[in-house]
Amino acid sequence: MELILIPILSGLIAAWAGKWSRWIALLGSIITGVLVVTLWSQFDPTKGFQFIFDKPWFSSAIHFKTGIDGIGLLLLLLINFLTPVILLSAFGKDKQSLVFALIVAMQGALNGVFLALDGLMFYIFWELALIPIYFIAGMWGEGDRFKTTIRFFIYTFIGSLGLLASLLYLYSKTPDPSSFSWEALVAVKLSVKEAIAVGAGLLLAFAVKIPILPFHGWQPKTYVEAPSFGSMLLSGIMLKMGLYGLIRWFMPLVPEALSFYNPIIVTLGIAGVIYGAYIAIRKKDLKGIVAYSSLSHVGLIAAGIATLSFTGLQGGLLQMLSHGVNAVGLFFAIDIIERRLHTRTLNQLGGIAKVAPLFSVLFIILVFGATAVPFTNGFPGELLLLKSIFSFHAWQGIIAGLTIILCAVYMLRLFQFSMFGKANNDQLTSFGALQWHEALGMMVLVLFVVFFGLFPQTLLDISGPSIQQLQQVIEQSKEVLS
Amino acid sequence: MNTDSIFSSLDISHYIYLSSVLFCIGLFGVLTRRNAIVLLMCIELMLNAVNLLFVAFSSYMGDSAGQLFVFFIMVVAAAEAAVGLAIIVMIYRNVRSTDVGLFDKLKG
Amino acid sequence: MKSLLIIFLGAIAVLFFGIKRPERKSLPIALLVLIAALVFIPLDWIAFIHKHVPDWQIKYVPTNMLSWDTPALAFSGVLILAAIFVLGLFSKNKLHGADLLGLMLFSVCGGLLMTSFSNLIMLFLGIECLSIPLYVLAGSRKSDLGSNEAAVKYFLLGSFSTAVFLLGCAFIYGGTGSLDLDSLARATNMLGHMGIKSQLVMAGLLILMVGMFFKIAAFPFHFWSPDVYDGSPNRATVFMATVVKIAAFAAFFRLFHYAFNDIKGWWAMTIAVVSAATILFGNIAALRQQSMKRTLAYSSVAHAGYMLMAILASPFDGFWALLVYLVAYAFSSLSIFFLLDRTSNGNEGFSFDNFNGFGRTNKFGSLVLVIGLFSMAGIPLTAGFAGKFGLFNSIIGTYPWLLVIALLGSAISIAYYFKVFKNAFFGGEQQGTKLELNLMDTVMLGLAVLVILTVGIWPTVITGLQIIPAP
Amino acid sequence: MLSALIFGLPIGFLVFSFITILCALYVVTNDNPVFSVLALILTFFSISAHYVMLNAQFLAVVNLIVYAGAIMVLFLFVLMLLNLSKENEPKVKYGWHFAAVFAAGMLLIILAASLHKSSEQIMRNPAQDIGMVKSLGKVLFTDYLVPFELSGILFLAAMVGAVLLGKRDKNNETEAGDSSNNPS
Repeated sequence: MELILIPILSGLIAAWAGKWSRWIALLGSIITGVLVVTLWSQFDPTKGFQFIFDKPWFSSAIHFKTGIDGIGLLLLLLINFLTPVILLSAFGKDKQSLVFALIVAMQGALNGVFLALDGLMFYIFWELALIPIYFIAGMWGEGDRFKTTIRFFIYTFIGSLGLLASLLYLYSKTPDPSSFSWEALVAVKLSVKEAIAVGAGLLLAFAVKIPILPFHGWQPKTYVEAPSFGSMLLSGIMLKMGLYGLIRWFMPLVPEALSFYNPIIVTLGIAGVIYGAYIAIRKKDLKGIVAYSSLSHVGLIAAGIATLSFTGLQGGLLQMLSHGVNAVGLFFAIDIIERRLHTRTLNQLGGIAKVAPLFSVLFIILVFGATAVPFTNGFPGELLLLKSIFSFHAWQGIIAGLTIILCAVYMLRLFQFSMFGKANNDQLTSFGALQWHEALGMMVLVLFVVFFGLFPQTLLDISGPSIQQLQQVIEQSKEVLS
Repeated sequence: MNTDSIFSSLDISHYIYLSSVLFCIGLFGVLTRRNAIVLLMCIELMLNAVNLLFVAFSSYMGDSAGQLFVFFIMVVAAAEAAVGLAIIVMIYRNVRSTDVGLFDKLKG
Repeated sequence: MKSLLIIFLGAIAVLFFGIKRPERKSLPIALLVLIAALVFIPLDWIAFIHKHVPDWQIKYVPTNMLSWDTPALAFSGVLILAAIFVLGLFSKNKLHGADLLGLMLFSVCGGLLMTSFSNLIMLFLGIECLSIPLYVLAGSRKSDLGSNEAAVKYFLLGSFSTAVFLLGCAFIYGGTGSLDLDSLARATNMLGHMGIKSQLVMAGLLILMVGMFFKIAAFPFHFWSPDVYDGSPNRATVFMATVVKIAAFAAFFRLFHYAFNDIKGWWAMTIAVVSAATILFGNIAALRQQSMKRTLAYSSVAHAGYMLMAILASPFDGFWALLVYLVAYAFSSLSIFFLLDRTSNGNEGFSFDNFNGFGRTNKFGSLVLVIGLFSMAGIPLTAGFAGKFGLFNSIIGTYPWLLVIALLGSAISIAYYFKVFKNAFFGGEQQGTKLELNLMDTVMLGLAVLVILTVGIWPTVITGLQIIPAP
Repeated sequence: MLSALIFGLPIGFLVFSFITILCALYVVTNDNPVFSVLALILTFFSISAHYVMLNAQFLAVVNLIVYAGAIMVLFLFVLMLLNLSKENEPKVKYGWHFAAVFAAGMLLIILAASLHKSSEQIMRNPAQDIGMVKSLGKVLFTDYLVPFELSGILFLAAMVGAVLLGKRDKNNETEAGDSSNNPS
């Protein structure tokens, strides 16, 4: 409860606070982060949902019900860790107070998404999370931002309407007294046909958000044209909403249709891996590269989750975290470059490593993380994912394995052309040192990359039991039907 | 007036048909005419068709509610006609015509 | 009952005051009258629940022509509230003669009759009492051709649809022998239970529905409404968009749920199809408009389509959903129309350009704009979402296909509602029109936003009220 | 007599129905609005005759007084005032006529088809005196008192409205060419 309220309130205050708004926003967001950490310390992975808060809300059937298990906790950690960093990244410029307000408000809405245990509440926060980013992309974006943002909004809005329709349908099927709670919705039995229809609605919402291949139309342009902190929010956090939805809501709600949908998701996910990587290799715009690399990464994660195996789910979760960190880090670095050199096209850059050694060291660690070099955070997750896909279907596993090579190609190309080589930019000499908030933000991210590359087990331990419970739930509802 | 013979020798359906025909004539007028005053007259014709129907039902069923309804319809028709004619006069002052076809300024 | 009397007497008082006093003086009187009437709504409500209907009312209101049951009171309350906001927010126009105010109060009287009738005669009188002053209001800018056109179109279509409505009533009267809601309900109950297909009643229902569709501007019969909305003076437009819509839907709901609920199979499908068509058409047509006023007019057509769903739902669910939706729709329309009215310099030009750079100049104004549009579009935590959710929830079990169409319509509507944001917030550094709000405007807008948010975040403030279930 | 033999219908009904429909057709097809008004008055007279046959004497009289007497004279008055005659009667396209005939005809056919056998449902219970002034008046001032009084509101509103529209504003915007004609 307070996890949702504090950020939103501090956002509201920050919107009117003028000069002090950045500090208020940062404070609110850090307090929330601390709260999450205390939750973590009291958290017992072996139990199911914990810290449940349950009050009637819209009507007697619709509750304000929050609670976390290991999966939710991991993602909460991610958000509340990343949001202060994103705030830091936006700190230096003469931004309007609204920027900070919207970012923390978004944190609150996202906390709501990951905490929600009530269908309608989930939907509401799902929608709410869309609004700050819409305004961020619209007000401070570049290029033809209205077209891009409205396309982004309509894509995702149509998706979420599918979600609403499916939830409503499930709700109408719950036994009297009907309820929107997660357990009640999971308990609903559907025929396979119904399940496929309902699943289509849910999947529409999640696939657009993730995005899985044919629904990715909004993504690259939005990433490129949004301001940097907007791109960070989108890639670091928003994508995880879709993946989380897949795990928490799609799989348990329509287990009857999983044998129909899972191969499709795996195939589309792998197609996304290859497609994203291919485009990323050909792109010249730094942000474009990272945008398409995101497409590639989430494709792999979605495929891994859809295998429904323990390794796949674990790997997916782990990779969600590390992709969040890496993507935010990369956008952060690009933002730093762009702010100084006013360009982010590959062949206008180069030679930065000479003038900014600290920056380039931090940058390369992030690049390593994204490329899944051993002992960085990307590695264990990717390994688990590939393993699960391989055991799901050998050929698909092999194709998915290409990602390692492709990823290395575009990431190293990105790094090499921008940091080494000839200096093609006359402003390079004035690159200067990192400002304090930039350095702080990047350091924190890099620490995370290294630490969880070395000790991924800390994270896996949190989510492991919850994932097993989830698998049981899915298995049970499958069995009852057959 | 030999009223008994009407009820015994005439079926209610004849009145239904009669007023339906009247109503449709009025409707036809509304659709074809463009002079606002004539349109208003056609609407009055439709209202009268309804009145006739109400009176017929009311008399055949021996229930006074229908006739009272007719009374109120007449009352309201008078009020409506007054306002309608005022509107038409107002428009005539501005455009020197009562042709509703001229009013296509607002289109979308 | 008391509210009706108060407003009627108040209207006469306003007219008398208007003879001598400067015009500005009559507005506070009108507002006071409405507020006094509003106060009596909860009092009557409590009295009704505890069966304390006063003696004089039984004595002097002899028959069951009007029945002030709780649903009627609820709709009446919303209606009077909307009327207060219309008068309060749109008083800066030059047209605030006492006569116009008096007419508006008369019109509100008609609306109250429509929410509480229990006899078709009263419904008819209510409709007329609501519309006749409105014909005049629509044409109250006498030398403006657009206003003239609006008046004549509204008048002709209004009286035409009344004729159609009356034909329907006549057939139903012929088929059932009654005009009273209770006896109609008994008659249709008998028909429904015995499985008799009365052609008279069926034809009557169909014609009656067509008449009502004209009144609420549902799809095949909507064509008059954009022109009328566009041409009328802003105050009249808002009055039509809020008070008239509330009254019309309250009447529609009351009529069909009280009288024809037992023969639902005869009319439900027609309404479902019309609802779907209205939603789709209204939204698609709104997408193509250049003028913002016309866009809002078409969007109100689409909203009518959504509200038709309430007629399909079960009485209880449908009632709450409709009530919440009406509140949401009325208040968001009020705030958006207000901003549109104030940003347009003079009378012309209600384009989206009015809002260029609006967000950079007006902090409070842009908050109102965002909340109002979100509520119109049905974004969560605004009243619009609560209303839409209630409606969707009430029909999901019976008409899943309608739900899909309605959701599609919502998605389309985003495109044109958010067009305003492009002008208001995404438009570079230019400065927009500065709103000049006096104290009353600020308070009223603030209240409207507060209502939208409160109902959106916590709809049980409305749906938690105790009602006596519809008979 | 012949018709009575053929259709088995009373001669009064036939004659007056014939007049009603003929006059109604004349109203909608005639180009000159003044003649339309006169024909409409005739229609109302014949409808009043129907009322008398149906035992609704009170309404027959009210119909004559209110419709034929008041409303139609109002129409006539306005027509004369605005000096509308045949020459400035707007014309519409031929195709539109066809569409209108089609629409109205369809409605008629649907009505006729749906009401084909409906008359059996009406129970025949003709009470002799319900249409008389005495009995109607009694009901009107007891059971139907509320609507009767409310129609007073309606009239007041209509009156105010009509005056509002009819009167000319003092501090007026210049109205287009208002010198020659002086309505109201």
